[in-house]
Amino acid sequence: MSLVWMLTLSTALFTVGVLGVLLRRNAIVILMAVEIMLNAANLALIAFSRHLGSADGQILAFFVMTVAAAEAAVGLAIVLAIFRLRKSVNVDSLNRMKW
Amino acid sequence: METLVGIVAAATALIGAIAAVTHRNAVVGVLFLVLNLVSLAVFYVLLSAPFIAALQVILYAGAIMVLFLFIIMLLDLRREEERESGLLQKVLSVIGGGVFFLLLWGAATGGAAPAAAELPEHFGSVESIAVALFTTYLIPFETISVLLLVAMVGAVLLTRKGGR
Amino acid sequence: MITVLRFLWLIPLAPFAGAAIAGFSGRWIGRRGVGIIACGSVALSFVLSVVGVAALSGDLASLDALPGLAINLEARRVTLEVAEWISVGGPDGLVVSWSLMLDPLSAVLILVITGVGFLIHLYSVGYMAEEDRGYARYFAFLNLFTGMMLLLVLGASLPVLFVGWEGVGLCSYLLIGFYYTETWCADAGRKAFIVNRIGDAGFLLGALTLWLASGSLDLEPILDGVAASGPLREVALAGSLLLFTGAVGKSAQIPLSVWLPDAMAGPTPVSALIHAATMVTAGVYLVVRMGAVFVAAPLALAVVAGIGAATALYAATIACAQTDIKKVLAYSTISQLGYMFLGVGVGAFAAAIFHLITHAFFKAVLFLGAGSVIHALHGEQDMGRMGGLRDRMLITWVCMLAGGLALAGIVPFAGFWSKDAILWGALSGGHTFLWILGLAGAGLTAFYVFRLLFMIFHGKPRDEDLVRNAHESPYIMSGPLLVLGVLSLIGGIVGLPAIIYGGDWLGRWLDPVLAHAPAAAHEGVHSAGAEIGAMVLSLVIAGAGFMVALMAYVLRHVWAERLPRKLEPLSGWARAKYYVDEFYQRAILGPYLQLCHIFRQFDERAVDGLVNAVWRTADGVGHFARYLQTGFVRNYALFLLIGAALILYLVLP
Amino acid sequence: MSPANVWTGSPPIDWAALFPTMVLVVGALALLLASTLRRLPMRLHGVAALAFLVLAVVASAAGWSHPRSAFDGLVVVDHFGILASAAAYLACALTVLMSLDYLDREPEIPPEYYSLLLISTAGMGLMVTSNSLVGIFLGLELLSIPLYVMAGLVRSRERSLEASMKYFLLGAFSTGFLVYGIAFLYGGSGSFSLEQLVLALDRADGQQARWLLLGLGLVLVGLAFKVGAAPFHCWVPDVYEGSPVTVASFMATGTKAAAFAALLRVMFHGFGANALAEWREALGVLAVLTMVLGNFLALGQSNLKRLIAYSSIAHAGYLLIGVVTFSTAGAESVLFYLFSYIFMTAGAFSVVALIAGTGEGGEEVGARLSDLAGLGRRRPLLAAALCLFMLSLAGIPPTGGFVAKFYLFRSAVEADLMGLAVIGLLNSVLGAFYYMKVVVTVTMRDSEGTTPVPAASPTLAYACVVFSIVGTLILGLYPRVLTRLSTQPLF
Repeated sequence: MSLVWMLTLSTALFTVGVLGVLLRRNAIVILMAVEIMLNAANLALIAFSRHLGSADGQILAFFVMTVAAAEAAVGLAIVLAIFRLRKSVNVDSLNRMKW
Repeated sequence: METLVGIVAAATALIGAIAAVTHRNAVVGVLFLVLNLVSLAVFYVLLSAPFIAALQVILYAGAIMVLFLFIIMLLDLRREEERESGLLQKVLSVIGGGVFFLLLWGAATGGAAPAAAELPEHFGSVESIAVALFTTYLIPFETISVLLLVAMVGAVLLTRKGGR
Repeated sequence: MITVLRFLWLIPLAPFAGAAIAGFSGRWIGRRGVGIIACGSVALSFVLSVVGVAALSGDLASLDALPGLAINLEARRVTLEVAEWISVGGPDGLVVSWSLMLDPLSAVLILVITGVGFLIHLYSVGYMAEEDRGYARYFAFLNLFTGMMLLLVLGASLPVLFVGWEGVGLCSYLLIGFYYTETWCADAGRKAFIVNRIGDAGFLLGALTLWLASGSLDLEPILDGVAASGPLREVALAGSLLLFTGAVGKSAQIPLSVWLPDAMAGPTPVSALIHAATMVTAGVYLVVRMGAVFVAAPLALAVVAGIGAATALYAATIACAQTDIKKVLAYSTISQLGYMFLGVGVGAFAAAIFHLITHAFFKAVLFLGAGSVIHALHGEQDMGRMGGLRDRMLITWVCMLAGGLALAGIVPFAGFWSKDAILWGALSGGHTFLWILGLAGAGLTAFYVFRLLFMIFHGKPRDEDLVRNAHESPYIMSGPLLVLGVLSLIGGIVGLPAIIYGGDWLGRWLDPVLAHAPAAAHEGVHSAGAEIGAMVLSLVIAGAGFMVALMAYVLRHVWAERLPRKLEPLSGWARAKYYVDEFYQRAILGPYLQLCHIFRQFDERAVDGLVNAVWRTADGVGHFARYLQTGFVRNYALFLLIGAALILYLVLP
Repeated sequence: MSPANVWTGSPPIDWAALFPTMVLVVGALALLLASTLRRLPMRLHGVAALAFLVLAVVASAAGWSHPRSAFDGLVVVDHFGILASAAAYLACALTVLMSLDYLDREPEIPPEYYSLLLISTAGMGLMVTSNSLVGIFLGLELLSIPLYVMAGLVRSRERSLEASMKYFLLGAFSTGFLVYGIAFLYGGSGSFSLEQLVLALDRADGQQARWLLLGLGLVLVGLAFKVGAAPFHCWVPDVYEGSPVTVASFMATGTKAAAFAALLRVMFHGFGANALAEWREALGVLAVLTMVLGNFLALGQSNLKRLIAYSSIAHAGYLLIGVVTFSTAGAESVLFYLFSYIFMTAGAFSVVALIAGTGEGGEEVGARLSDLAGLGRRRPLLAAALCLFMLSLAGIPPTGGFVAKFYLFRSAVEADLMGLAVIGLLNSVLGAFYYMKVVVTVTMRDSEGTTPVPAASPTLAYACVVFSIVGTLILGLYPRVLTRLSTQPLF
């Protein structure tokens, strides 16, 4: 598998993630879509790392994974808190502040 | 053989991702996301990153996704509330996403990439990653620990019962 | 004695200190303390100004030895660097200092500001006596204003000048809304601010232009550099017109005149000090101060003259149709400022400054007199309800009469000499059309000022209940009135023209500053006979205005009320007389007043409407754009994606 | 770097370079432990946090005379970094000062709040003192994650949680772009170091150059989101409005300062002259868009927090001009602007914090413009302070806001960006409209009906207001206190 193919897959995954954020209303699914974006970045990092023969990319991928874990923890906590208050995780109902 | 595995993994990764963000049932979505993550782990192995591949399966697919699943089950959110709205949003999103993809893809893969470098010995091994983490990347590594701690504290603050 | 110039900074500092003390410790020092501090600080500043000006008129050559002072003997200009303010770009970079500049021009202005300012402070002590809340705040703002105004005229660089420029605007704005808390008043304040911001944009762009061309923001290099050909001369037109935009805003000229009548919402002494005697003349000061730049661009001077003359006539017309005593004076102020700009525009810089000074006297006395009347009538401002106040308020009447005669341009009052100097400047400079406009305005001026005086003081009270308890104001108010009244009478002395054996003291004093002014008097018509003739002509026109007002507002009552009673048997004839009067009223004065009303409507609807339209458009765009902010996360994410695509498009080859 | 030589030659640890961050993290941990002791009054937490901040400033300033790079550029000690982290510490200190009293009126906010604040500040410090994309990325996350939590700390208030959720989702979304951009920059240059990046740009051609530009674009998205530049600004008003006042203030001041410093460093150091045309064009477009949108949107606002939010967007636009200049003068003016912006914005927020509170039904009251009517009567000094901050934000002399704009536009003119300077100038005129609206409301209108009167504010609560006034005026009257610090090279 060449680098070009890896990057194609990566960009496709990234776009899928972006579209997931734009189109879904369930906050948890949006969070999952963000995870897909981060994974697309990780794929690119590791592909570049292999291509360049430098381990730095893998290290950053490791950090990204950890950051994703931290974000997931906080994000799910926010979802939980909102659910307690409103019994819904639909982001479209989060519309008290506008204009 | 490797190419075949690669093609299959690419296909499952893409299918997993698409299904994860489109499936109405969030539980199924998470399971598809796990499929996507595992497929990516296969790539990591192919790309000489066995340690990251292992982490991907253990930490990402194993731990984080279980957290997602747990929350979805806890809140009983299997089905998204039905309320179709925002046709404009959908159309613009798809167009915008398409344009963005074309720009991204065109720029990422438009020309011939320079030749791949020779891999050093032990490339991607646990040992070499560990060495880098504890020497060059010591500071970020320590930062990560603070980050995880603060995320944990934050999650507790947001979800615990009662006030101060 | 000369070394006193090193303490130039005390002149603006004294009122600032007064403002700080009155503002922050008003609660502890009490009302009396506030009054003493406020008046005292301005008095101190006045004394210092007198001493400073005396020093300036002395032998400057001996000053060279003093550090921190830069002296330009030729221009009689003393520049004092107080402290460094902004510096950028290392040793060769741009340095803006808190530096003050005293030259004959700023000397004249600081005397006027502190002198008239002191009198108005004193008057305010009486005027505001019944104000329980905000007494200290009022004086703090008034002191702050005085300090800012002094900074404006003393500032030696455009940024320092701008500090004063914005500062006086802010104080004006704060004082407009002083005790009127209704919505319309806040709107008036906002309008004032918007209009001034348009002017400020012009000022800033003008300063930017001059700075780019000269590399300096200090006045001295700009003024000295523009004489020589170079980049500065090339941008002179753009720079001067942009600066003039600022002046138009500050001095309420067409088309930015709308804010000043609304600014009358503030307490009357504020109107007298800020919106008549000092702040609004800052525009005139700016143009005269930057005169060298304007002279380098003759077209700019022509624009100044045209706008000045047009405003002078236009505002005078509107003043004729007002019944609110302060509104009449407001439009009158706009009109008189128009005269000053006319003077500047035709190159008669000294005459413009002369008029600025006399105007400060007589307009202050008119405003303060109006305040005295309003005070006596418990806030009534409608002239239609006044009348017959002469006997009850003798001092006010005498003082306002002096001010009115000066404003109308009746010899030998101060306004006559200064207005005539301007008109003569226009005529002798060959601007015959502008001269005719100015002359016409002079006739209208006489009409409306006597209309004002007659309606307030003469005839029978139209509202007995209102007038019955009117009484003269306390001495602390009438004292300043008397002083200003006397100044309105004799203030012309400083600039009596040579033609009537005067010394033209002011002209000669200002000579070093105005060396660059075009020698208007030497072109076009110039002969002693013509000058005398022009004076007589303008006197005749003013007299005509007086007669019309007399007939319309005094004699009409006499005819209508007395004659029929005395000549009872001849009532038919008397009635016929009455019809004559009616005819006069309907055929001549009526249409004329209609015209004035149309102008007034035009001013209130069209010009005002334009300003409001600008505001509404901006506001409307803002309101419309708000709907982009839908509150939906998905929409926001979409904007983010579109932005990302945009950036990629811009960045990628 | 291959594993073999790493084993043998692991670099010595430059502890001194780490001190500021360590002080803050240790402080945060100590406060976290202390918060388990229920008896400790909240104020004590705040005072302790202030003490740690002071220590951090001292530790950071200690590196002034000895600029260096530590940990392969992951942490650098240079004047720019020290000044930028000083800005972040200042923002945090002002936030703590205004929190001391405010938290008494928001009983739901737990004492851990101060720990989160310190950790976030540590993240800012890390972000602005790193020459590596890894450091910048992790610093950004370390500053953001506590903020996501802090925005939602008033858990019974829907708006607070909504703010938290919006900030989190969009923040995570933009992080995706940032990370992806870093991946491409890595692909193009083979390193995360900004120094390597600029070298790679110099020699890159063809596909590598395209990766680098792609990375540039995506990283710009991530950073532009954090600075609140249009069209990535949408979260700003909603999040500021919903968050507790002090948190909104911290976001508006600290985050903005840190993100701008990082943006400046990445652009000046990482891309510099080698991709100048590209990033200048992109940022120039963003600057214009941001100024115009921010100012126009602010015109119609009736909530003071929201109004300041839009104003902060507009200020991001002005600041972007300073970045676009790509000159030392521009960098200096951005730093100066940030300091003066921190004082005036924190000052405005601290006034809001003094008059806003929880009303019936748990919703926040007191931040609407109509609530401010008659403030001049009720609390003259507070009203005067608010007016001063508004005037400074409007750029009226002799306040810090004026001098800051002066420096900024001057550097733009010097860099031949006449168009941007004029647009900025006209926009600042437009901006005066809505700042004056606040001044009008405060000084001229009378309160209608019942205006919520907050609990008695002890003298301590005014500390932040007074401090901000002093800062705003000093920077306006004697800007040399700050500008002379930059006589030596910034980077």
